[in-house]
Amino acid sequence: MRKITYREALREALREEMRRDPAVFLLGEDIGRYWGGAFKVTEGLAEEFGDERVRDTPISESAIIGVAVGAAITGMRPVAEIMFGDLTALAMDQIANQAAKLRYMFGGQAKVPLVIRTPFGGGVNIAAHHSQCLEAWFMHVPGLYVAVPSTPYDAKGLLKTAIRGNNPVIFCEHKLLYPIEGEVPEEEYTVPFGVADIKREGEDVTVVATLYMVHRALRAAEVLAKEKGISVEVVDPRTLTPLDKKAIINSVKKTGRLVVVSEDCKTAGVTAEIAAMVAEEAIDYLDAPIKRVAEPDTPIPFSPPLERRVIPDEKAIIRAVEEVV
Amino acid sequence: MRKITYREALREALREEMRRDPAVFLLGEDIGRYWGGAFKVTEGLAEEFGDERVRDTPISESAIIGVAVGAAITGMRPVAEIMFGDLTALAMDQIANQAAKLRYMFGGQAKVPLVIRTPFGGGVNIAAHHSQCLEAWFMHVPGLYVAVPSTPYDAKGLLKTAIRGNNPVIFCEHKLLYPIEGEVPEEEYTVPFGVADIKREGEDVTVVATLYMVHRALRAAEVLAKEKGISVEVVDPRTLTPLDKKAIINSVKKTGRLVVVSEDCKTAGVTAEIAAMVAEEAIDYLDAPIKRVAEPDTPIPFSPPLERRVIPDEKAIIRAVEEVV
Amino acid sequence: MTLTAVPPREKLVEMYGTMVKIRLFEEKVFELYAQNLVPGTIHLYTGQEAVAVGVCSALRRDDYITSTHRGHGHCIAKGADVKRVMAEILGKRTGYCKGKGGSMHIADFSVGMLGATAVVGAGIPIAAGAGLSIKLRKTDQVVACFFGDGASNQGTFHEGINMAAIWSLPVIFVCENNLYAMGTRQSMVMRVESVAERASAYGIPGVVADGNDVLAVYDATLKAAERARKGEGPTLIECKTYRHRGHSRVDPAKYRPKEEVEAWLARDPIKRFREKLLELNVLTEVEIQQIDREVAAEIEEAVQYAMESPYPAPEEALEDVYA
Amino acid sequence: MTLTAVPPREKLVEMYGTMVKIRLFEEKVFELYAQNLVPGTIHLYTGQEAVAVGVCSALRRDDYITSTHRGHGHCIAKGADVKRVMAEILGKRTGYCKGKGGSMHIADFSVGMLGATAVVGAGIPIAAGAGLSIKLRKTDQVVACFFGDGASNQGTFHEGINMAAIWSLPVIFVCENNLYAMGTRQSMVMRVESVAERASAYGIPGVVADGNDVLAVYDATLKAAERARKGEGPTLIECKTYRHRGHSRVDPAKYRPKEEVEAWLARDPIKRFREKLLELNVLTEVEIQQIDREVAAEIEEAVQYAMESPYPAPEEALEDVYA
Ligand SMILES: Cc1ncc(C[n+]2csc(CCOP(=O)(O)OP(=O)(O)O)c2C)c(N)n1
Ligand SMILES: Cc1ncc(C[n+]2csc(CCOP(=O)(O)OP(=O)(O)O)c2C)c(N)n1
Ligand SMILES: [Mg+2]
Ligand SMILES: [Mg+2]
Repeated sequence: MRKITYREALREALREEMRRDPAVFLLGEDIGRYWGGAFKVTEGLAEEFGDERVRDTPISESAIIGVAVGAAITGMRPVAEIMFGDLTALAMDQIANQAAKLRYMFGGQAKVPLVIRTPFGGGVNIAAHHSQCLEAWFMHVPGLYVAVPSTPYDAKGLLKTAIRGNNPVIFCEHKLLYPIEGEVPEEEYTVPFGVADIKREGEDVTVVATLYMVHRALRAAEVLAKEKGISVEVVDPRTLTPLDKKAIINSVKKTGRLVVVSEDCKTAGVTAEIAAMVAEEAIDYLDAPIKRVAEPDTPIPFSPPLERRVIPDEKAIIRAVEEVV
Repeated sequence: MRKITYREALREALREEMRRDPAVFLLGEDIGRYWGGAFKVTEGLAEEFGDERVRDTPISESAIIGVAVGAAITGMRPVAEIMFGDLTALAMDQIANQAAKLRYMFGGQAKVPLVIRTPFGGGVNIAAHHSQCLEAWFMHVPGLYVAVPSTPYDAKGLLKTAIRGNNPVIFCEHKLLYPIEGEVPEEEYTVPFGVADIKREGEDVTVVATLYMVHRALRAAEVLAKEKGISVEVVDPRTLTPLDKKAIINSVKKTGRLVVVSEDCKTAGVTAEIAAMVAEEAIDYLDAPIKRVAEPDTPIPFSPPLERRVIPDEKAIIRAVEEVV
Repeated sequence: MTLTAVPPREKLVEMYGTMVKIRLFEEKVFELYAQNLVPGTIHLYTGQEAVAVGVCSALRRDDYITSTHRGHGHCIAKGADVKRVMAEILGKRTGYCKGKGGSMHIADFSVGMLGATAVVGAGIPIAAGAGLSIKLRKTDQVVACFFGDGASNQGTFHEGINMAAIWSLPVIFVCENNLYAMGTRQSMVMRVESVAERASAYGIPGVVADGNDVLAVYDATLKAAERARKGEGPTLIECKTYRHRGHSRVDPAKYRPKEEVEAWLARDPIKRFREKLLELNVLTEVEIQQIDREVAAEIEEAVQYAMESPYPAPEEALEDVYA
Repeated sequence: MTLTAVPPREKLVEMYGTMVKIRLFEEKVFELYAQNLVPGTIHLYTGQEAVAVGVCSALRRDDYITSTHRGHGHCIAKGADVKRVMAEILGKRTGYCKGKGGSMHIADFSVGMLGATAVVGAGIPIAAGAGLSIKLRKTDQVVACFFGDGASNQGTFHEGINMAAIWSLPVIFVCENNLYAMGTRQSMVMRVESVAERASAYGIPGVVADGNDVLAVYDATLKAAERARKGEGPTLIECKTYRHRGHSRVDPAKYRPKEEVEAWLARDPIKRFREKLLELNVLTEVEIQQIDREVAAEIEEAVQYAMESPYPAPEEALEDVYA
């Protein structure tokens, strides 16, 4: 199968959906012809679809989302880009109190088909205001979906599902994933929400990971298999809301051991919810404590040795797995 | 000992700290002489300390916090009020990216002695934009402290600690707590952060609860003791950051059973972190699955029967306890 | 001011009827509230009727509005059924939002009422978004966005109006300046006399209208709507008005000087419009009393409907989270 | 424009030296960046030197400034040591923020530089807060708040300036309008010619200054500072300027017309100031060359210091979260 990058996969999804449905349009800072998006995901789209449908905005995160909400409830399908995930904080009211709640508050009168694409994550030394993973905030907001694609295939398929759906979606991308390549079919496909993908099968330990951490988990699994003969199953939920609890629990039933890996700060993060869910619903299958691998509770520092210290790496995953087997 | 309300306890703390330290001042919408705060906590303070130190602001949540941050890093000790906890979403960048991170980003040069008081919680039928509990968002922000007083005594003592400290604190109050009365000594005291309080001792099950849920847990414990002979220990962490893990774990060691109760939406909420922490650090002491009692993942509805359905009540706590014993 | 157009007789009569309808509706809500039949809180529109009615009368049914915590009047003016508005306020299943929204979140999408948000200022960018949607869909609708003087200090005011301005979106920003945001007087929180002055920061027209004169509001809106439909972009209309009661529920509004209150009560928009209609010979005293009686009956009916409607079942709380 | 005061000779010489220092510093950073020695990204101040230097020269050491992602120049102009600025940019332990902040978050509280925030516009209310602190502490300090044209579309601009205005806080809002926010031309995102026009929405003076003329900026700042110290409140100064390079890192800035770039390069603030100083007989060619050489040496030293400094130890990442 042909290989394309995560960035190209996202762009293809946008292009195909824009061709398919005139209601789909994009808005965000510098996404248009002069820049093509800070991470170049939207490059070339303004040239094809025009400046009206690939709309450069002022630096007004709150209004970007607010405007998208207004467009969504009146028949459009906006895909908004927030240039860095950290900046969703500026639009938190529009995301959590408006986009996510309007339908419910209005007793089902409104549909809010809105996708918010934004890159999370560290690893490129741009410090505390441009490096966070904040998916957990959004998991805590009913009415939102949270997508976390880790591969080009998932990125394209999930983005198409997000755009076609009728609910607001925080579509979490990761800066380090944009250049990675993976197989993506030429033919039309979508990836459903709420269906985890077993990225590697294994017997001894379940490792649940998302976004860039999927790749670190896979490399850790490789090392553990080769060097220690430990067989790791890597489960990628692909969407955090809805969460495929069954897939996680089934894997835990098989392995009896759970390590949850996420790039966000540990406390009240993604790993908390997954660990708690298993402790509540499947504790009897566990043969060892649940391990969480996440960032320590610090902002993300700038300097490379400091940043490397806080972002979970393969070694941290390997250590955690060894502690539970 | 004399009894005063939670509201009065908070007001006393503010008054005493403002008398003690001229650097302490208050700002927020309608906190001054014309209204005294939406929940009347600051009533009378403008009259004593003047409009400069009890400062009515425009409806500009983001700037309220931003201005407070600027004052805090230049020698003042602002106590900002956000009229409803839901509206912290409007100031999320200033809270999470600025207040919480400046000290770290600047390598320790800044101190940010800032208290953000805000009422969370439902029960008064004011619907989705005025009823949420959002403590979990703030637990996920390193650099912040999160205080959750459940009694007049704790409210006064924790608020004094918050004001005297050198870090930003989200001081979570609860609408239904303002009128409740409790014993508060006349003499000066403070309550330290990171020290849980056992609100009721028990042998069979540990119930961890915060804010208004402490009272529901205590009533549930009463019923369970009387009607079923089940002895419930109610642990109130009093601050979620720092979290007194030891107190929780010690209680679980004793009882072998854990029910975590919180008024927020279940997914990725307060109960997730506490459950995950125990699943990670003390799973071996557990004789049953961890139970979480929280709101279903919906916005808070307006109509009384709907709102009652989503906010955890004594029955839900009783049911959860019975399921684990 | 000179009016571009005095509306035809039926329109005038309808406008009068709607103003009375809002007034009586709110008085009823207040009564029910006092009897403990309204859950939560309420923010009455009493005194500001000329704004909602002036604006909405200048709009088409397929135009949109966005609303606020003080939204009953907007809803009714845009054509929502008072029965279902009342039912929503009482938390009944037959309410527009099935009891999920209540007073602060009423919506009626069927008449283009895109809902009330209780986060002050949050509706401003949402209205701009509806305007963008109109532009992209190439219809000739317009959006009217209601908000208060207090809301004009929110960041969303700045961002939302700016975006509407640069894209020439068909939006009419209607600031209902009732001088106070809760207990906070406008002069405490703004160093300008009128909110309309802020329009210049976005390169759009800012207009001050007498918010207690329904024809003035109607006229200003008509002009703004025309401009918007021609693709010339948004207008900011500031309507100077006053709420007759406190901010919410039990607020006695002691922060307002007695003379100020009296002066504004003397300028009651309904009284003024009634006089105007008599003066213009549009209606006689008898006809007016007839309308007042009819409206009162309609409100009574709405109360009865709402009171007799069932509450939603608890499990309905779990519905409508996702589409 | 007429200047209220031409600064004394030593001041002029110092201003020139600081402008050159910023220029050479930034060129060095660019060089090091090209050699892969600078982690992350960089936003160079080259071309805008007259703004930082004009503003900071009109301030006292105990006055405050707040800064942005494009903050090296602000830092140096306020008196920070280039050694430690450079060390921070390279991620070294000897940097002002011990390597935790980097290019986008430099701070030097010892000279009143309250730090750079990389969230565009977020510094505006923070600066207002420093102003409030001054007012409450009753000192006569002032705060200068730097931000870009792009930032002026943020809600924080509106909320922060409004609050400073209503409370008459001693803040100077300095908008560095370099015509672009990344690839976005000002005219795409604002329907007004100048950001200064927006001051009227807050009832404060809005002033346009030639941001490539250090004396014009100095003068405007001096007046604003005087006003602020007298308790008369904030001023918004818009400095029209231009960045010589792309927005960040490798941006080739193809979105800018060649003629525009050339016109602005011809108005290079350092070249212009140099000519002015010669014209005024403040400095001779020889003296200028002497200063340039001294500054170059200082920058070399800074580079050496930074390069030789150690990186922080990994465990230091866990420090400084709480006080
Ligand atoms: C963002 C936000 N801040 C505060 C509140 C609490 N609150 C509700 S109404 C109100 C006053 C609004 O004043 P204004 O915009 O003038 O509208 P009015 O009530 O006068 O109609 C406030 C502060 C809120 N709901 N939302
Ligand atoms: C709130 C926010 N939105 C977007 C960004 C990404 N970003 C960084 S700099 C920049 C452009 C800023 O333009 P301007 O304010 O004019 O400053 P300049 O770069 O021209 O100095 C953008 C969009 C950011 N850091 N913060
Ligand atoms: Mg008002
Ligand atoms: Mg710029």
